[in-house]
Amino acid sequence: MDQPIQTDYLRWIVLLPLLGAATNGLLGAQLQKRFGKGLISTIAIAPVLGSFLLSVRALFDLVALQPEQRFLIDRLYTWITTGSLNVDVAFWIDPLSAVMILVVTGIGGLIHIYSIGYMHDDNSYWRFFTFLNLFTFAMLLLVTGDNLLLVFVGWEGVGLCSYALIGFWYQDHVNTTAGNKAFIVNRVGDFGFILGIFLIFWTLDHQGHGTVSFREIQKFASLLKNQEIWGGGVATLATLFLFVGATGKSAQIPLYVWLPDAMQGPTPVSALIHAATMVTAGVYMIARLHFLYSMAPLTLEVVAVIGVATALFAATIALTQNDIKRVLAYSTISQLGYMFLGAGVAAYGAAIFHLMTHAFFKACLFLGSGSVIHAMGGEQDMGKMGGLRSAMPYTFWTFAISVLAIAGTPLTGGFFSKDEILWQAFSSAHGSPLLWSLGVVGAGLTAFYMFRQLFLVFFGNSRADHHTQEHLHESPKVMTVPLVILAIGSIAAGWIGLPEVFGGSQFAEWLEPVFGKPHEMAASEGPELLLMICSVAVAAVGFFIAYLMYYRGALAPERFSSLAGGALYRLFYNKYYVDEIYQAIFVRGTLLLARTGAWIDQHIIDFIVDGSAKTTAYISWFNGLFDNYVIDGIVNALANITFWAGGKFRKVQTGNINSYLYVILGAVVLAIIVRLRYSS
Amino acid sequence: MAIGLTHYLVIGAILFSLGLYSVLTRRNAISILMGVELILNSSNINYVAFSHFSSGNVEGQVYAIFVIMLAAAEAAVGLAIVLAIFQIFHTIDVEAAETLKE
Amino acid sequence: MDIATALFYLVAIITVGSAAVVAFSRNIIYSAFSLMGTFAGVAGIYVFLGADFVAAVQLLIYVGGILVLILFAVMLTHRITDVEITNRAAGRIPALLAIGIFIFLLVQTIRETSWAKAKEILYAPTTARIGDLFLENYLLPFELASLVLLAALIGAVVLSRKELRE
Amino acid sequence: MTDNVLSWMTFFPVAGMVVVLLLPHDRHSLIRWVSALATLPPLLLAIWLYANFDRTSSGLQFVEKAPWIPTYNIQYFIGVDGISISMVLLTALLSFLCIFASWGIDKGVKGYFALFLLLDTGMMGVFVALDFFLFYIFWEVMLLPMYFLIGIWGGPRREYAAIKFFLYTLFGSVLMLLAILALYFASEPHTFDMTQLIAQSGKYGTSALAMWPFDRWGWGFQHVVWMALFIGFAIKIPAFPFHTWLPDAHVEAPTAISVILAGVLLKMGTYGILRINYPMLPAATADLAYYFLGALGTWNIIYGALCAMAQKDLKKLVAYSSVSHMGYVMLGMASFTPQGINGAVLQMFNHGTITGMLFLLVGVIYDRAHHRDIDGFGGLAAIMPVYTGVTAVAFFASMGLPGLSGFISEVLVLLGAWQKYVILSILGASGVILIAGYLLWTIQRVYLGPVNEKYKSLPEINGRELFTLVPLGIIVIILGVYPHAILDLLRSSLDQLNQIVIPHLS
Repeated sequence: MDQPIQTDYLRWIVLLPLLGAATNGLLGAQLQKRFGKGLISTIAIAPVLGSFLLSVRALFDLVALQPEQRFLIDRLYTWITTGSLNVDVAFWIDPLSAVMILVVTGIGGLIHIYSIGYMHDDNSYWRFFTFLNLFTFAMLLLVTGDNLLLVFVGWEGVGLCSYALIGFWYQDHVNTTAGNKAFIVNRVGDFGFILGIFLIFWTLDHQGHGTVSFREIQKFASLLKNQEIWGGGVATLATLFLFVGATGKSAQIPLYVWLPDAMQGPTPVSALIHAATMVTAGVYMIARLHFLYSMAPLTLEVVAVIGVATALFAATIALTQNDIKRVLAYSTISQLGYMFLGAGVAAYGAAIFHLMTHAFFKACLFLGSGSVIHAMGGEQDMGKMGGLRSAMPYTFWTFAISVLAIAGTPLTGGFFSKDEILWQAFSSAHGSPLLWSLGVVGAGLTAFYMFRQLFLVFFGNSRADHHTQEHLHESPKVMTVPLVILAIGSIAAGWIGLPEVFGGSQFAEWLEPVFGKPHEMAASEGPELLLMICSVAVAAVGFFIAYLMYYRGALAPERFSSLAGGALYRLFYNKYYVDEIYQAIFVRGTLLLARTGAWIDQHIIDFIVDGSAKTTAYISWFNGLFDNYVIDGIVNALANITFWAGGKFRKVQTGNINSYLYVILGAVVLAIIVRLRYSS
Repeated sequence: MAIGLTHYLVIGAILFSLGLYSVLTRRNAISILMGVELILNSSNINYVAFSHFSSGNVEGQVYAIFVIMLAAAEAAVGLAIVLAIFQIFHTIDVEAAETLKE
Repeated sequence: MDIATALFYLVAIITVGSAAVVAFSRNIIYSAFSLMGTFAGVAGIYVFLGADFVAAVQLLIYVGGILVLILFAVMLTHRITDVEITNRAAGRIPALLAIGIFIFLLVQTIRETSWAKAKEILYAPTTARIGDLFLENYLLPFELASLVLLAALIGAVVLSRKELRE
Repeated sequence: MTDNVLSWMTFFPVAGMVVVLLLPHDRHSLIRWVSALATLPPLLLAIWLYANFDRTSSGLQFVEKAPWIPTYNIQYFIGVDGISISMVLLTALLSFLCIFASWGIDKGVKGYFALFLLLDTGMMGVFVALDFFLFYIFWEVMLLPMYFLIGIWGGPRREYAAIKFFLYTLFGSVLMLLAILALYFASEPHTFDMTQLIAQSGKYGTSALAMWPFDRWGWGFQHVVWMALFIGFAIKIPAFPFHTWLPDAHVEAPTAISVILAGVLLKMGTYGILRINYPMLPAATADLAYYFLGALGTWNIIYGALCAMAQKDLKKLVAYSSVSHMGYVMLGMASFTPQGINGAVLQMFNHGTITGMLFLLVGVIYDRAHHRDIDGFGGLAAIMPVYTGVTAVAFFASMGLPGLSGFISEVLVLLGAWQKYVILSILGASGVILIAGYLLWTIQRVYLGPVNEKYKSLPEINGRELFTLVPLGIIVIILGVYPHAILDLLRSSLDQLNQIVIPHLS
């Protein structure tokens, strides 16, 4: 690997949003009062656009280089040096992070613009944009940080912003509880992440190359081979630790529980943080450390299994939800599961590809749902919507396109990327037909619940009350334009990653310097085409069932929901009771432990302390003197030090002075007796 | 028997005991102070006596003077307190004052 | 028994006797006045011990200062015309018992201990030597003593100020 | 003045105290300003010290040495090195800020500020003293004002808290005194000079004493002395099970005293261990550190966090969080890795600033609402947005959020601990989850949620309060971004300290 090219503009990609956040955070309240909301949004959006332009410049700079030299680095200063630990604050761009910064700044910028309209009536406008900018900063730090610790800063930083934005309307208890849940569950993941860093660092350090920088880890990755800890491979354990972090951030089993609740935040937040960017951090991290994961087949297996399990699991829950955003939330979890499936079969490029297309269509879906909620006056229950197609044409069309994309309709972005993952799951060395077939089932479920949503919201007759119907309106331009751009992206983004059958993927080629050549897949076009048709067919079945149920009304949903006495439906509808189980075991358990600890403090340790204090007090007469000093409160005596001393003197006098004297006398007598007995 | 150290020490001991008795039994603050003076005097006698018979230098006397000085300070402050108490409680019986403790 | 010895015993009896009056008298005025005898007697003892300076100081401070103070205090706290002048005592029996044991033990100790003996017993003027000591070895305590006195002075003044007694 | 800068820093507050005592007792604002002026020069000198401290040297700097009581070989011997410099800076800073935090004291103002200044001298003295005897004197000088400050200006149960504090610390002091004398008589020639004692550290016996139960445990003279010192310091840290004085003392103490207590006094425990136990008794340190620093520290982290979670009083919660955070210091020290030990000392500094902020913030709300019941508030964010913003910084710093100072030290500690004790490191890291749990829960209950009608008209944080908080907040952020502002000061001395102990590790 050659020495990367040093630049000095990468830092601004990351720092510009921070500047925006700092300005709005410190002065926002005043500025908003004095100059209105326009200035606030300008301060917030300009840096993001600036970052976007710089990201484009970085992209061009990369393209201009030879593929194997595509690295740009911008080193600021040494952050921590202690012993063999040496951490720089440095940002780097390679083809992988270039994709990520474009997604973050590009889609992030659109969502910023959308928010101008969406948040327009909120008094805490400045606070919203502060956190949105801060989030952009943290996310950019996450994807451009050149070492694990710096990435960890971004990793926790996005968690913080997510927490603050979920609980944005903090006066409602439900929102803040959801924020707490998100942060704490993420902390569990971070706990694993940081342990992974420690393990990698020390294992390399024992061989003289302690480092946390990605490039160095890659250079010395071979040293991790054959290292063992607790009877397992270091690479396996470290990647598993890191994967715990990924399950937290990217909402995979078992730490996915926070994401559905996170929908309490404003909708642009759900789009930006909980769909397009932050939740994909786990996938990015695995792709970034692909060389480690490739060394640990066991971990890859775990990743793939958890990915596909989450994809199915979340999809089943999404079938039954009625809240427009919750359906999308479970769909996000499910789609993230696909990405992990891709990563788990070592098809990192496919995972990142899906990450990118997903960012487009899921952001579009969320923003569309935001537009719907906006029009419905805050209503989120799909049971009360319907027939919005005519009232909101832009929203409808963009939403529909995104639904087509996520359902995997041929020639849309979602089709290409999902198919790439499924194909890899089937054909890669780590894949298997079982993984593939589970993935295909999930795709069918996805098609069902997404079309169900589309039909429930936009088709049929309106089920809203009269008042709401009258106020139905299309959203302002500032909201619809981003929708249109995203919808176009949902289609177009797929075309840069065509399957082998249709001429091969430019996207894969672009990422080749990072992941190496995608393993030669027995260029058998036959199976690929066949599998593709299979998955499209399954998705079509999903679509038809939804069509029959919710458009034609030919098929009563109860036919399915009452299967197995309705138990299955209740299980799905109540999200497998996972929240309740976690609450009972972890939350209650911890609180129980906490109370036990406090009880021990109060009743056992303090009992001993107080007991010994009391005993001392009884035994020692002199303690009486001591008490007099304290208990009598020598307060007024302090007016004058001399007077103070006098006051004490008096109080000591008025105590049982005789007792003291007798005690002293007794002691002296004893001393004399002892002396007389033993000295002569 | 020639007058020696022992005689002085015995005088000191007797004075000390009498002073202590005063302090132990009296309820009148001024009497207690007088008892304290007796005790201090007894210790001074010991200092000077040892200085004379045992060490042969005058350091003991220096200590005695310090004690006298302290006694003076103590008497001044102590009596001022007694007067203050008297002003407030109209008695200088220490037990009576005790019941009025804050 | 030479005259010096007789004189010593006389002084000793005056000292101890008046001290006994101080301790046992029921009338506080008597106690206060006989305290004068004790102080004077102790001064006499100092003279026997060749401590001329200390004797002078004793007379000046104790008799001239402290005793006058005590008398003042007695007068201020008891209207002289009062027939009943309280000098109540309590718990005499245990106190006497304790004192008895104590003095017995003290005398025992004094007799049984072999005290250090000076090489020679001097009867020389001490003032100059004491002065030297104060200004050399004991300079710091000496200065501290003056501070203590100052503090006592201020304290006494503060205590007797009217407004603080509220 | 720069020749004996440390003496100036140490004794200037006492001079201020004398001035305060001479002032009339009813001139409250004059007394306050004089006290502020008395703590300002130490702060300025501390900044000068920071600028002129030689970061490459591991030795003592700004040394002053003079015989004091030659009969017993006691010296006036002070100086700083990497172990103490950060604590000296912290003391100077917090003392100055706390004067302003004490502005609201209106009962016995004169006595309060006089005692506070005396306390300041005591604290500074402990950190600069290099003679054991001097160290002990400063140690005691610091305890007494503290006792009165809690016992007189404290809350409703102040007597109980003050006596508890006093009994605990007295117990510790006695053990410490015994240990000091033991070391004094073991050295040849007898000395209290710490550098000499360190130079002779090889001489103190390690072979097992023939006395039950030490013979069973294989403890020598060194171990016994180590243990005595350790208990003395553990009470200050405070390590389980000697920690129960802390919540009571904090709850009853006035705000500024809580800040000093948590910000400076707790550090004396860990500082003492680093300054005395490590270099003077390296063999015992190597043998015992795992149990009494590593394992106990981890236990502190988790136990403190759990106890904090169960508290209903905001101040008690912060107090228990101190117990938890000081556990990281102990764990880091026990690791004997550069990361661990540097992280531990950095954590001492960071904890001082962060917990200082937390207590000041609790004080702000207590001054307004006159209670600290966590469940009794709600929705303060809407009423006092600036206050809530500052609180968020402090809370998240306490949580160890990256970008703020607490993160750096906690990561260094856990990283360092990993190399030696993997399990302890994992357990310690899990404490981070608990800490996040109770702090977020607290934020939710106090600051978020619907506005509590009772407190609708609470005034926003005022300029004086901000003045005490903002410098700390800035330091917290700067150290998160550029930790070398402090780490550079520490490195060489601490690495050398490690080198003393490491050969004894079996």
